[in-house]
Amino acid sequence: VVALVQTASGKTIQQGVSISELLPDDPTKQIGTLAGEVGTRSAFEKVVKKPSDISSRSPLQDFYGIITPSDLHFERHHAGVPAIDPAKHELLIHGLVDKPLVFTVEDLKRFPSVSRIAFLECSGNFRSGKETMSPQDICGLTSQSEWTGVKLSTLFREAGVKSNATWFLAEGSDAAVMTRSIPVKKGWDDAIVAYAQNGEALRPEQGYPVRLFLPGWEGNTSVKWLRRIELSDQPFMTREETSKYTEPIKGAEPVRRSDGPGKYRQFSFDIDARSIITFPAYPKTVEKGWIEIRGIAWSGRGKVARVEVSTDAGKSWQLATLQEPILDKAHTAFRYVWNWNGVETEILSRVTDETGYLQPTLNQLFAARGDTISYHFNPITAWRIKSDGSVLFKPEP
Amino acid sequence: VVALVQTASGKTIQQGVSISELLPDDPTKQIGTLAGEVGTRSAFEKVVKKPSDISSRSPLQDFYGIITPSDLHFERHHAGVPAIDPAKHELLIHGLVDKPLVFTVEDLKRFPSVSRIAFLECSGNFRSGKETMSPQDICGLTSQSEWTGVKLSTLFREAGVKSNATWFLAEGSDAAVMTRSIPVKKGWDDAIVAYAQNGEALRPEQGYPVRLFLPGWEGNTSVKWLRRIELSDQPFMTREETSKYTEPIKGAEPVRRSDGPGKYRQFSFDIDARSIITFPAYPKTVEKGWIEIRGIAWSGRGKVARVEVSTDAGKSWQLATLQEPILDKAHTAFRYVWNWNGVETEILSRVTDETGYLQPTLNQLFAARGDTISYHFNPITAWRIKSDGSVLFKPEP
Amino acid sequence: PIAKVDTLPTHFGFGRPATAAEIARLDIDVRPDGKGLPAGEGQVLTGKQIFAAKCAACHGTGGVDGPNGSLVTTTNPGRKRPEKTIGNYWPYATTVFDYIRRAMPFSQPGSLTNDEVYHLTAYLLQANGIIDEKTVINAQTLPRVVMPAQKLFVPDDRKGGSEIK
Amino acid sequence: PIAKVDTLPTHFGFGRPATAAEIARLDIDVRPDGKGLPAGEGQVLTGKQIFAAKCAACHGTGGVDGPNGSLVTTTNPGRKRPEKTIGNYWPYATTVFDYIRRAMPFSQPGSLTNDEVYHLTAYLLQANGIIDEKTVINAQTLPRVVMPAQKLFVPDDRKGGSEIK
Ligand code: HEC
Ligand code: HEC
Ligand SMILES: [Ca+2]
Ligand SMILES: [Ca+2]
Ligand SMILES: [Ca+2]
Ligand SMILES: [Ca+2]
Ligand SMILES: [Ca+2]
Ligand SMILES: [Ca+2]
Ligand SMILES: [Co+2]
Ligand SMILES: [Co+2]
Repeated sequence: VVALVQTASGKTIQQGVSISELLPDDPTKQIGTLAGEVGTRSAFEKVVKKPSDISSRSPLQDFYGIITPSDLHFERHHAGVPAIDPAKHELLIHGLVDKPLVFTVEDLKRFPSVSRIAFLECSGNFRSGKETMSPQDICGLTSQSEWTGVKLSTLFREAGVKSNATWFLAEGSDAAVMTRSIPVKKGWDDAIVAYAQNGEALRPEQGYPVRLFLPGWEGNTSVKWLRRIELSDQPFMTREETSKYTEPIKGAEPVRRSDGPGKYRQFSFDIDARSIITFPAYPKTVEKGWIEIRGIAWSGRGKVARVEVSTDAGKSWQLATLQEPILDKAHTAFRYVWNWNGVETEILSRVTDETGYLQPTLNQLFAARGDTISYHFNPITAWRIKSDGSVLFKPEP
Repeated sequence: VVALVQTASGKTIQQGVSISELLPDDPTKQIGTLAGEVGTRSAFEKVVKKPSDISSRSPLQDFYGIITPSDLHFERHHAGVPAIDPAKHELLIHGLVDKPLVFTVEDLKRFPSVSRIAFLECSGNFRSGKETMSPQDICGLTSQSEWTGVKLSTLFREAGVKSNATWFLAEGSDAAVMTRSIPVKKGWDDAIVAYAQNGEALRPEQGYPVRLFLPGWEGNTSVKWLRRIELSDQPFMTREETSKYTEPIKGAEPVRRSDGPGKYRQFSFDIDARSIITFPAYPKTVEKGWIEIRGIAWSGRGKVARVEVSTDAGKSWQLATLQEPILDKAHTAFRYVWNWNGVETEILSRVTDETGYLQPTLNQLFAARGDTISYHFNPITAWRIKSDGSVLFKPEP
Repeated sequence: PIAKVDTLPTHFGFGRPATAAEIARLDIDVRPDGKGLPAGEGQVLTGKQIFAAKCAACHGTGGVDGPNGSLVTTTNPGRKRPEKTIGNYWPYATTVFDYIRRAMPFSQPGSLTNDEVYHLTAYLLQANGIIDEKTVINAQTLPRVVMPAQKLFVPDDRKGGSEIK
Repeated sequence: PIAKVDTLPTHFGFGRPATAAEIARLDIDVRPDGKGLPAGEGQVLTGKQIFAAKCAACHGTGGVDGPNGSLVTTTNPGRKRPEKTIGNYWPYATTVFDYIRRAMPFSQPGSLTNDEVYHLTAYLLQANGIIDEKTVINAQTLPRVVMPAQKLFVPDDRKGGSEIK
């Protein structure tokens, strides 16, 4: 029985039966499960992503530290997760290069490798609208892994990228044949052709067997199931970078205003800095007394410089403690120990990144971009702590 | 079919059938699996631990970067993995304290938290004897996670540890009721009562719901399934710190030598620095030409200062590149790009840690401790690259 | 002796040269200047028929109000904001060809012939009031179609620092 | 205003006071000075019988050469090194009581009464030639038993740096 409830099939079989009932009353009196080939997750842990057909959101409120368990990394895809045999998968690099080349996955692993812990966030990562939203609901389209792969610059050198190449197309091997145009500079800077995540091969949902990984850039550009890179002297203006993943800037709505200031921003690669308090947060509750306010903060433009927390609805701000390591373009954990007197209040966090960018309020974003919540929306989010200890999201008015 | 082969049950059902046969010839022509609650591992990835009943070894040669996937973290236990209902689990702290206290798991999570990425290694982590051993076989009893929990010092303050307390007993809730005596100083320094690992709750094999984590110390001291901490003015001399986890120092064997220099070392907490090349390594093979030699290095006494690689059987040494972040008491990835001319040779790595400790040769260890391979054995290990590209471990003569 | 001896070469020699044939098989993208457009051509009326058969179930009759979104611009006073469609939000006509060929119909991606894609492109441009019924769409004409939305798009000029943009 | 306001308190007030009864229930350890030893006592001959019934299957007749290792020292010229046992490798006699009570028999841990553990401890000490058949083992006598291996153990003196120890 003990062995059973710790396995995946055991979980299924026992559905509806209280797991607790099956356990020995005293675990010190009964030999446990012997060592195995693959570890398990406790049957008492019910942490899951919230899926729609096209995406699933990471349960930020249930996480600890900065690494996202690979099977709880958010998903976003435009035609499902393809099933790919790594022995058959190849990456073609061509276009403005001296020597077009084809790499097998094994070829890619032979090159010098690089690893970095960095976040990946969908630029559509903000939702609002009702009080009963958790961090997962509000901005669960961000996750963090240690990514390992070959630097794209290494492949650029191998193929001999020509000096007139200014953009490249990255194309996926999914049924959307996902494509994005990327400035060549990013390829020389820090782009990775990744084949591993958190110590093991990429998960299928994250691009197995090979994906592009562009640190700090909107998630969609880190094309998964990467099959082709074409060097070009201009962007390709794919559907994803025109009809999708573009956002209004001040006064743009309604669309098709023939004159006036309405514009849409394109190629908004950098992820603006964001922070969110993940505890206390809906649906958890708190008690009067000492509370460690916890959250994560990150920026696509570098390191987190500072996180501030307010426990009085934004009237005053205190510096939060940042948990080392504070890495470049990485989720950084913050915390602030607070003695709650039991009176209703609002708690908020705001991050400042290395460039001096301070996470804006929702109204500042509306003022700068018009009143549509669209891509790259990173407002300060507030949690109302009610006197009964319940915690509610405070959506914009 | 596509969805099926990506699930655990699918893997089981398809056993014996070539997964590749079930896949679409062109993944771009068929919608993939929709987003889900919990991600999957590709059915093409067969990475597993090597288990005996009492331990299982991490497949170091299959890992990338520095994070060990939680379900591939090595296991070592003395009476199996207990199944524990976290709602019923409590931690008692008593003995030389002002106020003996009992904490539920929820209580522990309310305290200020701390996270750190650090290795955990069994002090029995070295085996030798034949050429056909992989890194997993030789030293797979080490793994690395991001651990999150409450500092033990916080609990010490909460209970009011008395000034005459010099040791504490940590006791597990497994069927071995595992116990170790730990100097109180380690509790004040950096001990963590951990409840999370790599972003989620501890895995059952790693101590769910609560374990002690002592950064840099031999794994057995990081008592899992922690149920009790007793403060004392002397060590308890449990079986694990007397009959087990003690090792001969020079001239000790045979035991019961009534006089002479034979002694056994007790309370050997610190993990001596070690490195191992994980690629190329048995059972992989290589081709003539450029090879990235990869490995991990770590020390229980601080950061890795330097790793050197030799490609000429130890005649000369070159500095390897260390992958950031280089963290305190943490596996650190190193690499060295080498152009192999196809002639048989031996490759080796050796680490120097912050204290200036240089990883010894096996003969240096034998000279210092007598000729028994025992706990805390961290010799430089060599791989023979044969001219046909096969790679063999070179065990001691 | 301890020294860093090997340095990274420019070429490792891994991978194999790509043949023209295998590049051609994968190189399906189309740029705004028309690079990548295949031979063939499309007629509005043929496109209309194909659309009714293969697309309307998801994108609505005439490309309006389907379960997977409108492709054709309409003025609907009931909506707070007009739906974003090819007519009012797509800056380049070549993207219509590229996207349909690679990704549509959603349930049978990659199943259309180049001519079918040309026909559908012609039809969708006409339905959005961008070309007339008689315009033939091919590798020469498509890149010359100027889209109403093109002037609406500006490149990102955020640079970090204190400004909110 | 931006300032670090709250500082960590010494006491957070989480957890509940432990009662003497619940401490007693869990506090099963035994120290070298005998702290933790319960009431009761053990005889060598009774221990020998219990051992034959509950332990010998795993540890061998007389505690020698069982599938889970010997507990009793023998001189076996066939082995390169003598097996480590209670007689030659255990520095404290209290550990025998503590360990058997908490962890043995392996398949029924925690099933022995305190008296049974005293009997087994007495037997194993006698079988290893440390006490004679008549010595009664209890909370007073056990801590006074001096183990042959005690003088062999030294604390760790490694300190990092260049020395290999
Ligand atoms: C089974 C449903 C389905 C069918 C049939 C279908 N589509 Fe689609 N279409 C979709 C979905 C779903 C999307 C959105 C995909 C995404 O966002 O990644 C879409 C998106 C589009 C878009 C992009 C819209 C935008 O504003 O970005 C175009 C253009 C399009 N389809 C054209 C077609 C054409 C032409 C056909 C027929 C040949 C067709 N579709 C058939 C479901 C369908
Ligand atoms: C079903 C098998 C089994 C039975 C029955 C059993 N043991 Fe054990 N015993 C073991 C195993 C396995 C170990 C090693 C456990 C470990 O290393 O964690 C062990 C270890 C020990 C040790 C420590 C040996 C050392 O050198 O460290 C002692 C002492 C011991 N047993 C005493 C007993 C006594 C007394 C009994 C009967 C009351 C008993 N055992 C019954 C399997 C058994
Ligand atoms: Ca029960
Ligand atoms: Ca097939
Ligand atoms: Ca092209
Ligand atoms: Ca649309
Ligand atoms: Ca005690
Ligand atoms: Ca023994
Ligand atoms: Co070149
Ligand atoms: Co106090």
